[in-house]
Amino acid sequence: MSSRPSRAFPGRTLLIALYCVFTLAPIYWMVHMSMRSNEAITSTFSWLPESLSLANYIRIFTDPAWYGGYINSLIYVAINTLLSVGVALPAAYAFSRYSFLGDKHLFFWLLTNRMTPPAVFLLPFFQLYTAVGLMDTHLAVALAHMVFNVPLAVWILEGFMSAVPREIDETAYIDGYSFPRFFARIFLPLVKAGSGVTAFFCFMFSWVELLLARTLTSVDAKPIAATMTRTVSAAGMDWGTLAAAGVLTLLPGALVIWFVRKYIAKGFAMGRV
Amino acid sequence: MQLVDVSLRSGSETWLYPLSLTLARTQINVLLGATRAGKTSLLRTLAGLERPATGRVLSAGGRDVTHVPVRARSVAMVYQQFINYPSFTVYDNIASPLRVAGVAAREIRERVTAMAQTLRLSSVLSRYPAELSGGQQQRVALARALAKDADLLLLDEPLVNLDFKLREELRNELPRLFARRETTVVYATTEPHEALQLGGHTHLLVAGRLVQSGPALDVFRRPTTLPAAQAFSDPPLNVIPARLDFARGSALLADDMALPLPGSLLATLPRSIDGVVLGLRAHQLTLAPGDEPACRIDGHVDLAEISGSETYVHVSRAGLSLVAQVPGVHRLSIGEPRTLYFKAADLYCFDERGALLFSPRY
Amino acid sequence: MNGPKPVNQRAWWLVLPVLVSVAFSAIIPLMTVVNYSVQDILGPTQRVFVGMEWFREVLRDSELHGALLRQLVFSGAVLLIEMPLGVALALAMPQSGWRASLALVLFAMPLLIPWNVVGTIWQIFARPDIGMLGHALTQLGFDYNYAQHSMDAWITVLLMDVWHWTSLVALLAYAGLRSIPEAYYQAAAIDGASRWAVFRHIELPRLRSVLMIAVLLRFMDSFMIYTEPFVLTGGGPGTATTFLSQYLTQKAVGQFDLGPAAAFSLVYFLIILLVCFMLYSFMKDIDTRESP
Amino acid sequence: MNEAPCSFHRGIDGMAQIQLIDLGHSYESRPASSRPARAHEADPWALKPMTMSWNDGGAYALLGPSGCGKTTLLNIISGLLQPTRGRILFDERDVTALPPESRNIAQVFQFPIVYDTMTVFENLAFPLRNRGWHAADIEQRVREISAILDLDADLGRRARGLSAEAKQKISLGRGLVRPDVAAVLFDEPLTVIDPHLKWLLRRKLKQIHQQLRLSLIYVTHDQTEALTFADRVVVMTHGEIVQVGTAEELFEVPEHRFVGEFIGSPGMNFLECAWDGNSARIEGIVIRTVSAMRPARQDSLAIGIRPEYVQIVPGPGPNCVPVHIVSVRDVGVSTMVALEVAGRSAWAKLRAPCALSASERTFAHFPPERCALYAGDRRVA
Repeated sequence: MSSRPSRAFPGRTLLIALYCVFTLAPIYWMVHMSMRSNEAITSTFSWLPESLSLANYIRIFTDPAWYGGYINSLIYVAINTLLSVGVALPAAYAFSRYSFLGDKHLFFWLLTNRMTPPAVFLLPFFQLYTAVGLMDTHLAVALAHMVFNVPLAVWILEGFMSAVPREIDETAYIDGYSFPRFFARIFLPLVKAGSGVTAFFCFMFSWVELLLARTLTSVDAKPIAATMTRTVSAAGMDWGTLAAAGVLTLLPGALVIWFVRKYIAKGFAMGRV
Repeated sequence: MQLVDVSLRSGSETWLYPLSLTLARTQINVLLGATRAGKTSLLRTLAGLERPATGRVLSAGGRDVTHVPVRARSVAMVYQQFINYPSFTVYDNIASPLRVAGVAAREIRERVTAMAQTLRLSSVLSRYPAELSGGQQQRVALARALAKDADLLLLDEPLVNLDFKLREELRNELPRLFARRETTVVYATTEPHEALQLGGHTHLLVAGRLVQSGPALDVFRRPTTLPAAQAFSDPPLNVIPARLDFARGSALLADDMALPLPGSLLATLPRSIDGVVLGLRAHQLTLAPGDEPACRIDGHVDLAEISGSETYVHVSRAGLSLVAQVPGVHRLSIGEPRTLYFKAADLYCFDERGALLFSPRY
Repeated sequence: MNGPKPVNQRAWWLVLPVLVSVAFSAIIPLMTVVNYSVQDILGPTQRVFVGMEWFREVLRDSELHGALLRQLVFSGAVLLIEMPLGVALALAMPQSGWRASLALVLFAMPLLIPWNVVGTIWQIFARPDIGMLGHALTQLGFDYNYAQHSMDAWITVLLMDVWHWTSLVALLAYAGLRSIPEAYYQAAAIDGASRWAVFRHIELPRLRSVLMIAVLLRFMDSFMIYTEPFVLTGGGPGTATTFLSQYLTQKAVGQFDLGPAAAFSLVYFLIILLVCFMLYSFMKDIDTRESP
Repeated sequence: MNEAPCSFHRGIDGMAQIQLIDLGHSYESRPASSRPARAHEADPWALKPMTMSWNDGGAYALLGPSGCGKTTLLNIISGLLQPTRGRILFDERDVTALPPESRNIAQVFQFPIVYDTMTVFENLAFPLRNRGWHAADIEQRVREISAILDLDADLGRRARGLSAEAKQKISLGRGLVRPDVAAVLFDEPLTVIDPHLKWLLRRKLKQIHQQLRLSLIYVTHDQTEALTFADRVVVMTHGEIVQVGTAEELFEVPEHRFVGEFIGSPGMNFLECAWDGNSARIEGIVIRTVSAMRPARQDSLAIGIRPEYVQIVPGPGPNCVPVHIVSVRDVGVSTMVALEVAGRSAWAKLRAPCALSASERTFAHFPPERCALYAGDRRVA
C-alpha cells in the first residue's frame, strides 16, 4: 500500500540469488546422486541426471533396518518435543509472571546447559542410562535431548508469555478462575503461536542431533542418522543408498518448515518483538 | 468496605502510606490523584491482588478479608487497557465469570443478552475483541465486570485510552449503569472534572497518602489543605504567595503589588500571620471586569489554549503565572498584555504549611 | 502499569518439572564427570583419589593445545564470515510476498538437516572423484582434495559450516529488522539519509540485541562442533581438523582415559562459559558506553 | 461534490504554497489487520476527492477522530503514500510522483524517532549534513534551534539515554532545522508527552511558528491541540473535509453537524424541527434562527444550538420551548442540565448554580442569534 522508502542496495538481488545457489547446490547434488546406481556414480561423472532411478529408495523402504531408523528418530523427537514443551510451559509462566527466590540463578543455570558440549556428557550419560535401565530406549534419547531443549523452550516461551498482559491473568482470577483452569482455558490459547514456535525449535534440535542419540542407542531405538554410518561395506561406500537416505532425512524438516513458514520470522524474534 | 491502617510496599518503594478509608456503600467512590499517587495500588489492595504490608481490609459486613484470595472475593475490575480474553468471543467474554460461578446456562444467556443490550453490544456478540473498536472493547470489559454482579466494582482509569468524544459519551453512561445496582463502585481517575461529573464520594490521594474524603462537591469546594486543593483542580490551581498587610487590608505579592482582601477573610486570620498562600481556581478569573468590583492582575499572555467551548489563558507577570478558564473561544497572541479580573471573595487562603485558613462561601 | 513482578515462592512448584527433568540429565552426569576428574579408575570397584593430577596432565597436553588453537581459529573464522554475511543476507531479503516466503524456507533448510547428514552432503558434494565441487575445482586445474591437503580440509569444513549456519544469523537478523517500526525509515527518508546512514544509524543499533544472541549461539555451537567434521574429514588429514569435541571423544571413548577426559571436559565447559561471559560483558559494555 | 468549502485564499499575502487538486485515495486491498468494521466501510474512498490550497507560512491543523483519513492525507502530502487520484503541487511544482526526500518537507512522527547512536547535536544536524551544508552554517542553525527548544544543555549527550519528552523535542528539532522546507508536518507529536507538560510544548510550537514562519501542518484527534495550535483548522470525518475555519468559526458557526458535535464539550445540541414554509417550529413553536435562506430540503431539519447558549426560563416566551429536566449536576465550574425537548435529549451548560431539580417541567430559551438551521448535515446560510 504505502510506497515504502527504498531499502535496496546495489547487488542485493545478486547476493540473494548467489546464496540460494550456494544453499541448493549441495542438496541438488545429493538428490542427483540418490537417483544413480553406485556403479554409475563411481564410473562416470555427470552434471545432470541421466535417468531417474528409484532403486536406492526402494532398498531403503524394503529394509526394516533402514526404515526402522526413521521411525525411531521420529519417535524420540516427538517424545522430546512433547516433554520439553510440556515442562517448559509452567516454568516459563513462573519466570514471566513471578519473582521468587533464586529465579535469576535458576534461569542462568538452565541456559548454561545449552553451553555444555554434548561430548562432555557422552560417558556419564552412557553410565547413567545403563544404571537406570533406559539404554537403547527412545525415552533415553528424548531425556538426553531435554538438557539443551528445555532451557531453550523456557527461554522462547518466556518471551512470548511476557508479551501477554499480566492484567489478563488478574482478570481471570478476579472472575473466579482457578489456576489450572485459567492456564488451560485462557492462557494456553494466547501462547499458541509461541508454543508452536517452541515445538518447532525442539523438533529441530532433537532431529539434527546425532552424537547423544547414537551413543544411547544400539538396536531398538537406533536413529536413522546412525544407520547411515552402516553404508560403508566391504565393497566400499554405497554412495547411492547413502544419498537416498540423506534425502529422506531432509523431508521431515522441509515439511515442518513449510507448515511454519509464516511464523519463521516471528519465531526467530523469539516473541520479543 | 473499609481499609484500616493499610500500607503497601514493594521492595524499597512505598506505594501507600498507612491510611484508613471507608467506602460509601452502593455509591460511586472516586479515587482522584495524579499518576503514581497510589490509586492503582489502592484498587489492587481492595481487589486482593496485593497484600497490604500493614493493616486490614474489612468487607461490608465487617469481616476481615485481608487474606482472602482474589478468587473467593466478590469483586470485578476494569483496567485502563482494554483487557478481554482474546480467544473468547464477546459473548463468551461476558459469560465467563458467570460460567465459572456455575450459573445455569439459561440464566447466563439472559444476563449476557441483557447486558449486551444495555451496553449496545448486541450486534457484536459473536465477534472477537480484537475485531472491535477501542470503545467497544472497553464496553465489553465493563459488561463482563457488571454481569458478575459483584459487591465491589473497581475501575482503574477506564476511559483514559479512548478518544475524547468516546470518553465523554461513556462517562455520561456510567453513572446510569451503576445507579441500578447494589454495588459499591470504586473509580480511579487523574481527571478532576471526571470526579465532579461522576459525583458520589471523592477520595483524594497525593503521593501515596489519603488527603481528603467526602462528597465530590464538598471536597472540591472546601479543600482542607493546599495539596488537596491542588490535586482537585484542573487546570491547576493558581497559587499566589503573598504577605499580609493588615493595616491596609491587603495582601502584597512578590513584586509588592497590593491585592485588597475582603474584610470577612481578614477577620478570620490571626494577626500573628505574616506570609500566606492565596489560591484561586481558574474559572474564577475573567478577561473582563464583572458588575461587582473586582481585583485585577496585569500580565502578558503566555498562551491561549482553546479547548473548544472554553479557553485556558495562561498569563504571567513577575514570578507569577496564572491560568484563567474562560468560556468561549478567545484567540490571543503570545506576549500580548492582558488583565485578569477576579473577586477577592473567591480566594482561598492557606498558611505557609498549606493548612486552610479561609475558604470562600458557596 | 508495569510494576515489578510480584514475589511468589510457590512459583517454584511450576518450575519443578523443569528442574527435575534437567537435573536428571545434567546434574547427575556432571557430578560423575567431577568425580572422575579427581580419581583414577583402575577397575569397576577400584578407585584412587588423585586430586588435581588429571587437570595438570590435561593442561600440559600439547595435542590438546593444538586442538584448542584450531578450535579458536575456527570459531573466530566462523564468526568473522557468518555474522557480516548473515546480516547482509537479512538486509537483502525481499520484504514480503512469495519471494520472501521462498527465501525464508530455503534459508531454513540447512538448519533442519541432521548434522551427520550435513557432513554426508558435503562429503558427496566435495569429493574430487564424485563431487560437484571437487570435480569442478579439479576441472579448473586446482589440485583440490580435502582428504589429503590440510588447507583444503580446513576450507571445506569452514565452507560447510557457513553453508550450515549462516542462515541462522540471517533469520535472526531478518526477524530483528522486521521489528523496526516503519516510521524510522520514513523519518530517515525525509531527513535525506543515505542507504549506508540508514544501516549505520537505524538498523545496526536496533539489531544489537539480536546480533548479540547470534554471536553467542554461533560461538557456542561452533566451539562444540563435532559431528559434521567427523563425518566429512574424520578430523584429518592428520589432526588438521580435529577440534576439541573430537579430541575429547577420542580420549574418552577411544582410549578410555576416563580421568583426563573428565578433567578435560570440565576445562572445556569452563572455557565456553568464560568466553560467553566475556563476549556478553564486552557487548554490554559497548551498550553502556553508548548511553552515558 | 464536497469541494466547495475547502478552497480559500488569505488575501494578498502571497500565492498558495500547497495545492491539492482533485486529490483522492482508496486502499484497494485493505490489510488484514485493518480497523474494525464501521458503518461506512462500503465506501471505497479513504480520502474523498478534494481540491484546496494552503498558504505559505500558515499553521494548519487536520482534526478528526481516528480513521477519518487525516493521516492518509498527511502521508500523501509527505509523499509516503501515492494518491490513487489527483495531483499535489508545492509552489506550482507537481510533486505527486516524487518520493519524500525530493519533496522538501519535514515530518515529526507520533513517537519520538531519534538516531540512538548520535549525540543530540548530530541528530539535529543530520538533515543538514545530508544536504551538504557547510559545518559553520550547520553549527549556527543547530544552535538556533536547540536554543528555541531548550536543548542546549543536552547537545553533547547521546540521544538514547534521554527521556521521552527530550527525545520528542529532538524529533521536533530535526523537523524544524531546515529553513527552506515547503512545510513541516506533525503527526500527533504530543502523544508521548506527560499531560501537565503538554501546554508548555504547545506554547513552544506556537512560538516557533511565530519566529520561524514555516508552514506547519499538524494532525491530531485532540480538539484542544488543533484549536490552540492552528490559524486554520481542517475538520475531517469519513475521509471528507467538512469544514475549514478558525477556532471561533468552528465553535460559533459549524458548517456541518459533525463539526458541531465534535467541537465543544459537550457538543452542539441538534433538535429536530418542522418547516411550515416560512420558519422552523419545534412542537409548533416558531424558532427564529440566524439562517436567512430557505432550506433546500424540507426533511431532516434540525435546530443547532450550543449547550452554553441554552437558557432555562420559568415561563413561555418567544423562542422558548417546554422542556423536561432529566438531571441536574453541579460539576463545580458549571452546572450541567440534561433536558428532554420534544422527545430528544439535549444539554444546557449553565455558568451559575441554579435551583432546578430533576423531573421538573419548565422552559428553555434558545436565543435566535445563537440558533442555526441545519438541513441534513449542512448548516443553512
